[in-house]
Amino acid sequence: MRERKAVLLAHETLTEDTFRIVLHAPEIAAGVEGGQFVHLQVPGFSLRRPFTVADADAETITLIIRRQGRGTAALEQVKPGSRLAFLGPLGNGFRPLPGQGLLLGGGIGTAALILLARRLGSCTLVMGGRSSGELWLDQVHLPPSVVIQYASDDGSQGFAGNLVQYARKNLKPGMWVAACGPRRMLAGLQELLRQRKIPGQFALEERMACGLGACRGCTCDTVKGNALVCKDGPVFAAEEVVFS
Amino acid sequence: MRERKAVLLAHETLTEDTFRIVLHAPEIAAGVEGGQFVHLQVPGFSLRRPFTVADADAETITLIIRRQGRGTAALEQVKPGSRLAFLGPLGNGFRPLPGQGLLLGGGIGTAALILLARRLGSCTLVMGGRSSGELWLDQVHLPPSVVIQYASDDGSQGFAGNLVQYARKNLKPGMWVAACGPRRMLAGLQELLRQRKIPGQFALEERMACGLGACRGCTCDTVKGNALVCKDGPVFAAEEVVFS
Amino acid sequence: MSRIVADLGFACLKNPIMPASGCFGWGREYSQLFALNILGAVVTKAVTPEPRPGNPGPRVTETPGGVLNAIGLENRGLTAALTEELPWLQSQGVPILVNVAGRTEEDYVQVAEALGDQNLLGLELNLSCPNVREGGISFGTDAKTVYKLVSRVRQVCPLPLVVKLTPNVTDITEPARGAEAGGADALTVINTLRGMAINVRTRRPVLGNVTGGLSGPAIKPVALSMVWQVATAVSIPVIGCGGIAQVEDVVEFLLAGAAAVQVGSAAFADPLLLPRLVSDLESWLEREKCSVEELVGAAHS
Amino acid sequence: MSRIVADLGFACLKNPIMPASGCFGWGREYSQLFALNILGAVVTKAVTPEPRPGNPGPRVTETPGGVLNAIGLENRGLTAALTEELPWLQSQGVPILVNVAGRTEEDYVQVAEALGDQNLLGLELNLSCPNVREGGISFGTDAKTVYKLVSRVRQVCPLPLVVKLTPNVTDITEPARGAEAGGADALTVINTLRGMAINVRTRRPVLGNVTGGLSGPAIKPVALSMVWQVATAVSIPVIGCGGIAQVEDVVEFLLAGAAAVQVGSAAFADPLLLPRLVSDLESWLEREKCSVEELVGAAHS
Ligand SMILES: Cc1cc2nc3c(=O)[nH]c(=O)nc-3n(C[C@H](O)[C@H](O)[C@H](O)COP(=O)(O)OP(=O)(O)OC[C@H]3O[C@@H](n4cnc5c(N)ncnc54)[C@H](O)[C@@H]3O)c2cc1C
Ligand SMILES: Cc1cc2nc3c(=O)[nH]c(=O)nc-3n(C[C@H](O)[C@H](O)[C@H](O)COP(=O)(O)OP(=O)(O)OC[C@H]3O[C@@H](n4cnc5c(N)ncnc54)[C@H](O)[C@@H]3O)c2cc1C
Ligand SMILES: Cc1cc2nc3c(=O)[nH]c(=O)nc-3n(C[C@H](O)[C@H](O)[C@H](O)COP(=O)(O)O)c2cc1C
Ligand SMILES: Cc1cc2nc3c(=O)[nH]c(=O)nc-3n(C[C@H](O)[C@H](O)[C@H](O)COP(=O)(O)O)c2cc1C
Ligand code: FES
Ligand code: FES
Repeated sequence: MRERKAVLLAHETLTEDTFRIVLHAPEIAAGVEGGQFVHLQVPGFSLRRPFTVADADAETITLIIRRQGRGTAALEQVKPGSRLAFLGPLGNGFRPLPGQGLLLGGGIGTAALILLARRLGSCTLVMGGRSSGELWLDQVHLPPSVVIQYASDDGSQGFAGNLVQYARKNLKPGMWVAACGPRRMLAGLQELLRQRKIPGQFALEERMACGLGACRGCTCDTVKGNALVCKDGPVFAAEEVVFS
Repeated sequence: MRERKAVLLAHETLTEDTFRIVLHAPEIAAGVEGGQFVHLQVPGFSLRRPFTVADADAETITLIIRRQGRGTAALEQVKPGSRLAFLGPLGNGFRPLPGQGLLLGGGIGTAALILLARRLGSCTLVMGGRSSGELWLDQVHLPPSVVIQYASDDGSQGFAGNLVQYARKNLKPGMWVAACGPRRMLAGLQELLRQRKIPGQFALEERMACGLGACRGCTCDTVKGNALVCKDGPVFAAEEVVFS
Repeated sequence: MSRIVADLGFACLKNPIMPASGCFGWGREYSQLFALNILGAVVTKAVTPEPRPGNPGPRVTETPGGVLNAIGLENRGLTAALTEELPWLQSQGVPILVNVAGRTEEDYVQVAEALGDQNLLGLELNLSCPNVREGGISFGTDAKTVYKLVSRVRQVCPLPLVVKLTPNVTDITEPARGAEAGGADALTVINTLRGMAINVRTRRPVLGNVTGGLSGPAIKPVALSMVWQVATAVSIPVIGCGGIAQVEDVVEFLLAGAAAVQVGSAAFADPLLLPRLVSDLESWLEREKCSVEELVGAAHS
Repeated sequence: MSRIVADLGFACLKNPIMPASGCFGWGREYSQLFALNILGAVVTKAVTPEPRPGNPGPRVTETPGGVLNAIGLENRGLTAALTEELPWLQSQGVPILVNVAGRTEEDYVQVAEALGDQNLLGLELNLSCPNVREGGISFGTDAKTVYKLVSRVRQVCPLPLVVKLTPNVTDITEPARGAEAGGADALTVINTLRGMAINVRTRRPVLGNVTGGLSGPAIKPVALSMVWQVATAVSIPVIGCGGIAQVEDVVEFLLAGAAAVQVGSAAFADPLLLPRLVSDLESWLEREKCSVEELVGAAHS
């Protein structure tokens, strides 16, 4: 983990509200784990913004960003060639478990699973969303050994239903689950995994100030009490998280 | 006076700390008077910045700006093609008097006199500064009928001495004076004009909030009491201003 | 009723947007940029009994996200207000709140009495002024002083009274309750926070008056929390003020419990901000299919 | 003596730059980015007698030029501080101020007594916490309460005592004088301003705790004016805090009368800000050919 400045190499639109930026960051690109994040400075803002390292090759890291408020909107305007400061890689990534991995990404949460999928080599990666217009995973190049599937609430692409329904149908004994998405989805998955006695890991989100573990801004509730999303997470064992 | 948005057409460096920007503002370019100003929005700042319209042709206005603090530094970074919002033209310009005009500009104050010189056609325009490196008036194209002179404290260009000393030496009966510059210079000139019974007009500067006359942020002291630099000025009869 | 109407209890305004006192003069200058009657109301510069020259310059400067001012209530006094400013503004067809200030209780009483028979939306009593009788502490810091002042003004003036509170207090609900008990019809929350800036080059305070009042987006969270607190503490309407710069800010104040809002400093950066807020709020309400009335205080439930 | 040395009266620091409590944990995380001993001192997260879980989330959000937080003094309690955090920090060769908080006077006394024989620069008593005995009003708002608390702590603890004041008061010089009379060796001015934000989408307060503390550049003018006032009111040193983000801000606080400064929120935007401020201040003093000592309070003359 270090403070760095990286040149923004490329900027691409994925959907109406989602874009991808590629940063030149050779010092971290090779070592970063799926689920780890960077704390990115958006010029002019008081707080940095946390983003999963969605993908990486030898020299670059890719962030996939959904426009949410002012910070992400400002980031969308940053031109290739600009330098952005960030701290990273931060936090603990996914720890692959034995067995076939089922990776479940709710919307932008899918960004947290791409690098894991690439590193696992063989697994199933499912992206869920309300309808096909929101699903951008086809624009990410992954090896054929990664099975890509979709789930949409309105049935316009892939499985018709949400990811909890998808998992209820497709989860098999011997699998393990990695998931990132809205809290409601994760809470539903947690219940399902508990019933089926299947291990899982969830990547959580919380508002952050320091991103390092110093300010206690990003606590979440776990069975062991408060934990810090930035330092103890963002990836937690599924059964540890307390959704309230 | 209206709120407008103008495209920045050109951006040129004049000296180490002074630059010139040209804005496309055909609605005001023909009518603006020497000494009037615009209140320019610098994106990201809480207050606008007042700048004299230094020059104008049929379609454009030119601002000559000295880097002073953060606002002017940010302005220096604005790229041609960008649009800047401003309110203008604001305030009262110089009112030419009978006789030969002697226009005395202390440093960046010279910007307030260029358009006046152009409109007068025939006059003497003197720029004063500490040394030749600060004098940029040679980079402004004026008709040959405008006599350009320089004064420098260190004698490195033109008259050796400040503008009050210059005026003491060169002021002749029948002339009138238009001046803009540091308060100390204007106070000295005021005393000289009083002694010689020569009429003059001074363009003043004050920090502004509204730029319109609504907030009373920019008052200056005159023999008639408080006056607003933005609305009653920025040009005042020399004998009216109270320097304390 | 239209979505955007604002109910102040003693009056309904066509919309909840008005300028904050002191940032808009008497509206003359801004009337060159837009018709004043598109606003919910106009709030004037402070009026004191006699003309006041105000503070020495510099009087304004900029801070991160904010503006510092120390105008010192410069104004031309009650007579000029009555004979020169008000008649013009009354011809513009917009409800008027006249902001009243003073250094003694009598000052407020005198101005309020003189304005009592004017056709106005009401008076806004600015209780952030230094109280000469109480050693320069402002009127608005003590519940009893506020109560006494408001009830005295109430006796001499039949107009609706809006009391504007200073945020420079330990517990703003105390003067708020004092004002309500004294007979205020509404409260404006807040005036500026005390602040200062120093010029590191000259090593002297930037403002001629040393300290000044901080306003602008920087103070929005403070203003919002005070509106939230006051709205819970009193049952008269609250007018929110402090740092509003965009339509979302207006909505935040309504949700916190403000019945209407005032916009000051942010209009310096954009002189067309007030009319834009009116139309942005219209679109926002349209899009969200709701009304100002439904939003007021909704974040409390 | 080096230009950049800061004199706190009870101790001299190699420079006047320290982190603000709660923004720096116990330094462990930032020690991965720079050596802690380049700082004038380190100020720890608040310690309360027992562990505290803190407030429900969200706990932090952003405002124009500022940060709002409602951490709720989450900490692992006195025992963990003494056995796990302090020994590590004491090995880093940097002077330490331990920030102490509580809900009753006894809480402060207990923590101060337990830390009394530690090798520390001193304790920083955070008097912005809600006082359960006084209905949740913070300790720092009343001069007498401050006096009483500080004198009791003074009796049980031989360490230098720095008292950190809340800005949410009508007149900050009153608790400042109370702290001085009670035996404080220095004052930290200021803690956060009460503020809030509302999410216009959910129509609910953003923070789980509804209100929070506002910090960052937005509050700098307020902090500066309070340092200016307090420096005139007391004769013990003042540590300035609130919105510092660049070397010019440090100089402003010194000129206003601060003997040293603390930097909190701005280090979130730039985690290397603290070491940069040390070197920027060194260059600034070099260029201006002056010392911290000469700057302290110079704007008053
Ligand atoms: C570990 C982690 C990884 C993340 N990875 C991604 C990613 O790969 N792609 C992506 O698009 N988003 C990701 N997010 C969410 C992303 O950080 C927020 O969408 C972003 O900070 C919103 O900023 P804004 O200024 O646009 O929104 P605003 O709502 O204007 O932000 C206001 C404040 O709230 C914070 N905030 C708002 N929403 C969130 C959120 N969901 N999580 C954390 N902070 C929030 C902001 O950082 C800011 O401090 C991640 C969050 C975390 C904690
Ligand atoms: C009527 C008028 C005409 C002017 N014309 C010119 C011009 O043609 N060219 C030029 O270079 N400058 C001119 N100035 C001065 C110019 O406005 C300031 O240099 C500029 O505002 C400084 O902004 P800043 O952010 O760089 O400085 P900062 O010092 O960071 O600004 C802080 C605040 O102080 C104000 N301020 C600082 N210095 C001045 C000043 N001298 N006058 C007014 N406000 C000030 C700023 O506007 C801002 O609100 C004029 C000023 C006035 C009043
Ligand atoms: C230049 C200026 C002058 C002001 N004059 C007055 C005044 O005369 N009376 C008053 O009650 N408030 C006055 N105020 C305070 C504003 O009305 C308002 O309460 C404050 O600025 C906060 O709102 P804002 O953040 O939208 O500016 C003044 C503010 C500014 C910036
Ligand atoms: C996340 C966060 C946590 C804080 N925790 C504490 C604390 O435990 N004790 C304390 O005295 N102040 C605490 N503060 C206040 C800061 O120490 C400081 O007084 C305030 O943030 C103003 O400084 P700044 O503007 O530089 O951040 C905290 C501030 C923040 C932002
Ligand atoms: S963001 Fe500071 S502890 Fe996690
Ligand atoms: S700047 Fe507002 S009156 Fe002149």
